[in-house]
Amino acid sequence: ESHGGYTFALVPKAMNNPFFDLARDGCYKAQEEIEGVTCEYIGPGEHTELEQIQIVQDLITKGVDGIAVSPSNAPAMAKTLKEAEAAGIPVITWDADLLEDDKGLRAAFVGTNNYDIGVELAKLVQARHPDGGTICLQTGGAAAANHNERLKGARDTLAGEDMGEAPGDMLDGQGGWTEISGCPLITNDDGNVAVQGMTDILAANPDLTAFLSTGAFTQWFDNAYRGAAEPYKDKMASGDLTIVVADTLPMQIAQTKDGLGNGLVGQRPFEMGYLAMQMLKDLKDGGSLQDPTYTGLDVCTNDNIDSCVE
Amino acid sequence: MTDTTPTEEHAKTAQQPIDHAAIDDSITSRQEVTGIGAIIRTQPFWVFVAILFIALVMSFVSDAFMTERNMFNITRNMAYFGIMALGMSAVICTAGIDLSVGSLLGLCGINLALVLQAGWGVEVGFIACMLTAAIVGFINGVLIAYVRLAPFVVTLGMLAMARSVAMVVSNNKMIYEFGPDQEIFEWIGGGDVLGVPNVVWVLIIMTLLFLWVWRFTQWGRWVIAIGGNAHAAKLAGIPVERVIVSVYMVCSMCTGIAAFMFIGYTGSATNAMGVTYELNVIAATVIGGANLMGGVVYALGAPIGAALVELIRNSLLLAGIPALWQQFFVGLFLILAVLLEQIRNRGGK
Amino acid sequence: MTDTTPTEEHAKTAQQPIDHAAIDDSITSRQEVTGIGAIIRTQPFWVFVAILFIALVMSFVSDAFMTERNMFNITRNMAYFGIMALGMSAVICTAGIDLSVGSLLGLCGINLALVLQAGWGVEVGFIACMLTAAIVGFINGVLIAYVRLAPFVVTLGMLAMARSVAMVVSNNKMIYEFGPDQEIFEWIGGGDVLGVPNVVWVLIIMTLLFLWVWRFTQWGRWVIAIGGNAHAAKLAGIPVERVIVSVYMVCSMCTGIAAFMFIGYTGSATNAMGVTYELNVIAATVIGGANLMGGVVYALGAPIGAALVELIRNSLLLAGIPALWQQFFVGLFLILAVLLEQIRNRGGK
Amino acid sequence: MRPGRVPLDADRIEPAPGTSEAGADREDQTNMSLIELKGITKSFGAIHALNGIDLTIQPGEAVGLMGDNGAGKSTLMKIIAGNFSPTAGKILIEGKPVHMTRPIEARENGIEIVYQDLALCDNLTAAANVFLGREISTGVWPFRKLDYQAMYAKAGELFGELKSETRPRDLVKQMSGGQRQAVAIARTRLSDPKLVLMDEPTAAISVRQVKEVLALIKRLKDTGHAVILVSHRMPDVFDVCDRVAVLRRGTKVADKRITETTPEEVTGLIIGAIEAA
Amino acid sequence: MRPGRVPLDADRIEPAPGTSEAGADREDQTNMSLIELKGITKSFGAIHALNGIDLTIQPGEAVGLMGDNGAGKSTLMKIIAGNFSPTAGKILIEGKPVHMTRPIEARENGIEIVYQDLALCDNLTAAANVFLGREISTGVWPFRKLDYQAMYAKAGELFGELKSETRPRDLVKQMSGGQRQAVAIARTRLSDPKLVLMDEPTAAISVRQVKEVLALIKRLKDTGHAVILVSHRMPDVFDVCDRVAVLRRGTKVADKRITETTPEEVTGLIIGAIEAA
Ligand SMILES: Nc1ncnc2c1ncn2[C@@H]1O[C@H](COP(=O)(O)OP(=O)(O)OP(=O)(O)O)[C@@H](O)[C@H]1O
Ligand SMILES: Nc1ncnc2c1ncn2[C@@H]1O[C@H](COP(=O)(O)OP(=O)(O)OP(=O)(O)O)[C@@H](O)[C@H]1O
Ligand SMILES: [Mg+2]
Ligand SMILES: [Mg+2]
Repeated sequence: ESHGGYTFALVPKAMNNPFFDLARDGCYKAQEEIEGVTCEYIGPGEHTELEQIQIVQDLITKGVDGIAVSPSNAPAMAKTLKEAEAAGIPVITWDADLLEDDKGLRAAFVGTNNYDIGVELAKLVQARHPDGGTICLQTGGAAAANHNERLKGARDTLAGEDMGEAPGDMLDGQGGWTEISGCPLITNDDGNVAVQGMTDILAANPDLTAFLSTGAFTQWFDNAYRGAAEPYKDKMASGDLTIVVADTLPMQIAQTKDGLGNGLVGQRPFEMGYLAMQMLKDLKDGGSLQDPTYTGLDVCTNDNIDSCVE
Repeated sequence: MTDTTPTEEHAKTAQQPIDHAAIDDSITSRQEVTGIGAIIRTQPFWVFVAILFIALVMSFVSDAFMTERNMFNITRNMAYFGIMALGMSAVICTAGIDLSVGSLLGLCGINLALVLQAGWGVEVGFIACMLTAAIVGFINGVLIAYVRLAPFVVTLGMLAMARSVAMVVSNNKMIYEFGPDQEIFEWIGGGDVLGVPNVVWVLIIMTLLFLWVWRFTQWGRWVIAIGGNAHAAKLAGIPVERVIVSVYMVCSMCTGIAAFMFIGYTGSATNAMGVTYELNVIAATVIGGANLMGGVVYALGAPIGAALVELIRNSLLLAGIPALWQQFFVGLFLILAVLLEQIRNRGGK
Repeated sequence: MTDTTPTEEHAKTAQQPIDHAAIDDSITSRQEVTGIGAIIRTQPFWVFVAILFIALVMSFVSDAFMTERNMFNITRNMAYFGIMALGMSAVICTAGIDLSVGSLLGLCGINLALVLQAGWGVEVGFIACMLTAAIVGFINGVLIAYVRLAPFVVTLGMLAMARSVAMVVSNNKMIYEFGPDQEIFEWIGGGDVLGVPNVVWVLIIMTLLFLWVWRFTQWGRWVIAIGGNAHAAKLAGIPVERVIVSVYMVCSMCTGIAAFMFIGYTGSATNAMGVTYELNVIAATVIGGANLMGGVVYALGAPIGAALVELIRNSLLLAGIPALWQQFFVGLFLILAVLLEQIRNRGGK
Repeated sequence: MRPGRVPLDADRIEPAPGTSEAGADREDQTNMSLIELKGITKSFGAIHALNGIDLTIQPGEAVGLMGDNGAGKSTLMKIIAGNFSPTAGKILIEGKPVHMTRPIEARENGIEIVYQDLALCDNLTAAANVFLGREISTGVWPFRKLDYQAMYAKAGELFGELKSETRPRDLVKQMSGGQRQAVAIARTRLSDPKLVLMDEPTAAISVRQVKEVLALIKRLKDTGHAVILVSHRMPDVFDVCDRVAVLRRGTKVADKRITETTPEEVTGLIIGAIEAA
Repeated sequence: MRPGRVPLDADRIEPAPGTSEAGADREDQTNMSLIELKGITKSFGAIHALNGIDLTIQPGEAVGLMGDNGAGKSTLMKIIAGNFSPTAGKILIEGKPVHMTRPIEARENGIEIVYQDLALCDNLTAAANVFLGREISTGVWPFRKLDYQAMYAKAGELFGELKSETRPRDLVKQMSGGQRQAVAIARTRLSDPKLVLMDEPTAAISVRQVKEVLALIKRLKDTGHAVILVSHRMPDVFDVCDRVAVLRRGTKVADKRITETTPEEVTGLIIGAIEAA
């Protein structure tokens, strides 16, 4: 409707998270490159489930031409998306998907498989410690579905068996891995809390084999993280300790380069933002979509850190 | 000249300064005048006028505003907060505060969802939800009324504790399978009757109920009296402690009802639900005319305050103002609302 | 028998009930006794005892506890909150509250980071940070002191507004490049001198400063007087409004200092920084012996309260207690701390 | 929640000259005091507010209770009003021992009190304050509702009797000292109390209103009600009371008929110049 | 922040018999009143608290100010004390017109006040309350510090003069009514005021303490200080005052020498039975 072009909304979980900033950049890039597409990037300021739903409702009311949403609360979002269906507004999901039963509500999913992130992180750990050991997992917001998926992916892989419904049961010797008491650590996506938690756990468990975080928050606060990891640099270099973290933000790459981490598994948020626009445009133009569309993962180790992200 | 003999320790004279103006300022003018005159003097009336004004402006700014769907959404979104604000009004009327409602929403939701997931019926779920609320309210109330701890501190502690318990109980998992009664449960929270969301009906009924309670029941009268002068209420033979406990229980149970409807609407429960909602609920209550000094309560204030907060959010988005500004306007309106009352009170004298 | 003529509207008699017991309860016992006796009577002393006790137990439970590194971390982590709590103590001493400190931490951090990123030096960054804090504190103070709005409402509104402005200003981006002075800036916030983190030195100096302020300056005396009886202070010729504005500015500027150190330490600034920290800061302040009714202040209370909160967090993790329970114990200790004071006060009478 | 008690008929307090003597007669007939305190002691932690107070009051009698600040007058009043329970000692009402732990119980025993600080809720109307704690309701639960009409009417009646111009619908906050006093006193007349306690009802009110209050006390006596008046004002006590009791540091140091003492003696007793009498 | 003012020497208020007449002499010599109010009017919104009050006070004179509750007595006191500024009217001090908008200005003009509610900070010590707003400090900024020793010593001296046993280091919260009164009065003597205003200093305190306060007023007069005493207690006013002024609904209806009036006349004036005198 706007100048004959389309306005598509890209709805993140929260706008104060640098991960989503990259998606926004991709979205704007698509706006520049793809004819007749306007990107409206809007989401809750902070990570609140209800507010995201309200925003989607308002977007439907407003009558945008398509919505790409990364649902915070999948079942709740599904209900709202029924309204979009009724209003004839095409929807795709990105970054996070709806529950299995509700998948009919969106045309496609673009993003990464959260479970796979956990798998890749676990593989990085296993490569360095084939015999297993003790591990501490760190996760994001309380009951965040994507982090729970990643936890399950990691646990299943480490255990070599199905550890039950996400986030899986705590490892207790399966596959040679044991989760220490006090973990998994909840961070509520607060970088400071994440660093403090990691610091304390490493101090309390000098023999810890691996520390695995399902979110970048652990490494957001560059200096704080560096300060916390510095004392363990030698142990990491010698292979006695492994720290792996999800995502590949610039400061994370630099930290890994400096030997303050042993591996990163990155999503491609920029691509997600770009592709979301592309796919909605295709949908509007009558094309069909591949579902799911995976943007792939960047797996970085200390060895390939210079080349793992293009 | 005079001969002074030792004076006893203590004695009473006006230990507290008495300032007519301050007293007048601190308690909203409320007179038993009926009819239009009385209504026009209240804060909710003026907030309502503000709502109408914003709505009028918005109906020009955006075609989407006055649509049935938008109205449906606005009313439903505000209803959860409105229900919680009804309970908060009672607490604030006693010069208390309840910071734990947000956490409690999460805890009630988790307990409710776990019970349903375990295969129990929706009635059992409701009972579990309300029981959770009642227990938390009871603990708050007892610590405040009998142990005489400050409401702010007690409920701040409860905020942390309830959230923690919710995490432990849920083992940090999201729950979205509600057992055999899933359908009816989700309809209660998310469905509508005659085109009006069920939760709005609940809000309407509860508002009418509270209107009755504040105006016509002895309990309501006692709560207002305690807010005005707890000491005097005590001396008049009112069981102040028990009433205060009941007030915190009422507040918690309003949150319990909101949780029940909310989980049914969202279709899933996480322990993170309701984080920072306490501030929204308090803001709605204060915008609706509650006075933190106690002694003032309006049943209509809660829904009206909640409506204004939701309307601001909705309007900003529809008007295309960046979402980043949203909180700014909510904060601004909160301050303007109390400023309005301040000015109105001064003018009235 | 008697002949009554119309009485004037109003008159004074004890409009407010005077209850000796209630008054005694509401204001902590503080006597100008010096030496051990005086110290033992204070809340911070007992919280300090609790800290020593927990530390003793922990040194048996975990070998990692008494290490230099752990002590370094604990003291650094608590220092940010301790600095903020010093300012909060002043506000709470005037019977006010400042809910906006968490948001302000984020806003100060963002403004500071933007200035540094733009290539300015660290001094300019510091000035920008403190100016932001001063302005926010000034607005809070003026609305509270001159316009006479409730501190809870004003700072709740400011909480929303400051966060919103931080989002707008930063355009929601994380900033981690601090221009030419990056190194020195990051050293100030995150480095150490003589094995003690710089931020801890700052906390120590500020605590000593506040010790001096509360005990020996006229401003300190006036703040305490205002907390005890603002009306009386006003009548005694104290410029109450100006002092209150200055108190809110002091509180905000303590947050500004904390923000400056905090960003230097973390090495990046997001506008989400400090979300819900207000509750932690208030909890630390109250645990440290502040009374929400005003009139009581301890300079040592702020760091001691912050230390206890951090110690609980650290100890639970080192002891291997599930992280989910952590908030529970923070809430519990908060309530126990005020309970302790309550019992102590009753016993003392 | 207790249902509101409908107050007794209003004409009970019409002046009935000679009732005062009738009260004295009654006393002689039954030889039973209206209220008898025996060895009442009260401590607040280390503070001994009252030490073994004995006090007897006959129907229709007005007793002045005097003493220095902090002597324990208000504490004694609060004990009789069921607000505090005594640390030791007994209270007999019409010969029967009673244990009162809550204000309501004293009220049920026919004791009403006007507190030193009046104890009114400023945010409520005059009528609401009069009926506070014993509101009139109609209907059956859960449709039981406050009966505003009845309360306004009754409160108006009571204010009329007190010759006060207080309007039942006005907020107490906006009232003068005299009006507030009227509200506090009207509360005592909802029931037909045997004993009315008044704790410094005349402090800080003007000459005019003092006169009214004293006249009221006389009328109460005339209608057979007993009154205890706590006051620092010598003339008031000597004007309306039949007896005066003096407390000093929690101990009763005198209890005399007004006719047998002088203001000078009472002053001496209060300040301790005279040890006891 | 203002530096604390060091109070004048203490011996200035030693009783000096005959000063009272000396004051009267001075008046004759200079024909200049200590303070003169001309047409003072004060409204709070719709409430007219004071209408055109004229009042003149000579050095060494004690004037009683009486009136019903709400007559405007406290409002007038607060205007003289610089607490409110009048809506209309002039204040002349020793013939010079002054405009006082803050309490400090009145103080600088030699006016001190004891407020009706005493206005003390319960959480501070007696000495801290005495010096509130004019603390004594030593040293230079930023190392300027409160001089506790000096304040304790000075406060102790003042209490001694008042013959009060108040200890400077005690918290006011724990004090008796008489002690609190002493603290409030001691504040007025930090400087050497020309005029002391006392707003109901004797309400709710016991006979013994009333005596003390009255004696103090006499001593102030004897040392040449003028006093305005607001009170509802007729005997007190007739005991210590030289003149009595009566307010009714914000208007001055009488201003007579004590020797030329009677308590009955004043009562009549207060309650409105006598229109004016
Ligand atoms: N609730 C309480 N807790 C502790 N002490 C109390 C309490 N109430 C009264 N007291 C103490 O008991 C003593 C008697 O006080 P009370 O109020 O009875 O005196 P009073 O004779 O009424 O004095 P006034 O003339 O000032 O009204 C005082 O020392 C007072 O401090
Ligand atoms: N700050 C204020 N704002 C509004 N009205 C006020 C204020 N202060 C006093 N008044 C009004 O001014 C009038 C005079 O009050 P004031 O306190 O001077 O009376 P008063 O003679 O001292 O009475 P009392 O004997 O009860 O102390 C009253 O009607 C009162 O309501
Ligand atoms: Mg008393
Ligand atoms: Mg007065």
